[in-house]
Amino acid sequence: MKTELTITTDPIDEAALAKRRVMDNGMGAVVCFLGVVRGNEGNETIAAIEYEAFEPMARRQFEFLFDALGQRWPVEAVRVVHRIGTVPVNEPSLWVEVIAPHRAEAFDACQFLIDEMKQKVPIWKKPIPI
Amino acid sequence: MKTELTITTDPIDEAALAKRRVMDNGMGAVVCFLGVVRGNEGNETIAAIEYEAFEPMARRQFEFLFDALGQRWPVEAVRVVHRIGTVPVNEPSLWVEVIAPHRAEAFDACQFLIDEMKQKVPIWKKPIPI
Amino acid sequence: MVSSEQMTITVKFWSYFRDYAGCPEAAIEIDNGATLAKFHEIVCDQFPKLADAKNSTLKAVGLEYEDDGFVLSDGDEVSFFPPVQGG
Amino acid sequence: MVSSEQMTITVKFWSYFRDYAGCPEAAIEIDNGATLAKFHEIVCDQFPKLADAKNSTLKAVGLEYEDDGFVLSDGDEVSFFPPVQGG
Repeated sequence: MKTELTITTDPIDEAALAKRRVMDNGMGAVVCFLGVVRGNEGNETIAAIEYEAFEPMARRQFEFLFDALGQRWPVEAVRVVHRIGTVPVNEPSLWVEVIAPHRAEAFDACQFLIDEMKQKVPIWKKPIPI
Repeated sequence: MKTELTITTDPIDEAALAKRRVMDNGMGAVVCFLGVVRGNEGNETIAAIEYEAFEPMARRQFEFLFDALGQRWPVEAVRVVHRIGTVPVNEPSLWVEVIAPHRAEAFDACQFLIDEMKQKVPIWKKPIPI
Repeated sequence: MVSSEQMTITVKFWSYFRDYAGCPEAAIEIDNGATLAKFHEIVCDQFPKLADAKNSTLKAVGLEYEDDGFVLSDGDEVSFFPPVQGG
Repeated sequence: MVSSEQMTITVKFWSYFRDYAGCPEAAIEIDNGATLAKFHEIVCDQFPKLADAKNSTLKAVGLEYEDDGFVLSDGDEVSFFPPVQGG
């Protein structure tokens, strides 16, 4: 399984990511997820979220998740971009892409990765008030 | 709920679709699905799939599905592009995007739409041998 | 000529049903008040290859699916087609 | 100076645990063979605000999560942090 992980303070460039996609002829499904910073956190209106990562451990934990995913589903490729630092409201902090032969496994694997990431990968957020 | 349906013989331009996305500050999740033509259909190696639509009925049936989706989930926007005519192997025939406040509802609504589409929307495919 | 007890229904065939029928559409005369089920039988009599796929045939009137019990009206446009396969 | 019965463990605090501790990391001396649970207790004694969050603390040694029973070695780098919130 091909994997690609980017942890960066740069904005996520969806169009560039889409253009760089390479997939085998046997693959029929691509599922992409974008997590976008919402303008409110609880009851508070915010301007941005500041993401902090313990980056070497985040990378290790993502590797474990990629391994678990690859053992469970016949996925060809997973790409993850997590933006850190200050991410303004209405901009994406997370982009995940899963490529698989069929739709059901692509959806399942993508959701698994995000669910597990939210339990395991050491990244934290701090709302920045307006 | 905003909806946009395109049925076209043109290639699907993901980058352009991403750039045209407009979403409210309250939205936190975007799920995109690409259905891509695989190089084999059953045991046969193919060059392309030819999609045929009964287009006015396809549009009506998509409207019904959009209504059902909007009643069930707090989705802000759904966009669907279905390419028809000859779609070569490794190119997408379907692009679906769902924008919602939270991840779970975006995934559920996107999968619902595709599942229902495959039962109801009058589009058929014919494999084109190599 | 259509008698006053008969109506004309257009039927369209989609996907490989067009090949089975040998034509994309046909105008069929049928008794007033006929149901979609009755119409389907008559079409299958006229296009025998469609009879083989009768149980998997999807039926629409205009742009919507209708049940066998649907009562047709003069001028209705019926569509018969195999299971859909979009995506 | 560390006696031969003691080892030095570095602990890093992440997210608001850094504010609770008042520093990003500390070097702590502890008896050889101490478990992660014992180390956690000692850190909570030294940084009392961390004791309030003790039950929700996630604990890693190096780059991996470890259980309370994990036996520490001299030079280990421990991280304590609140529940993660990526995405």
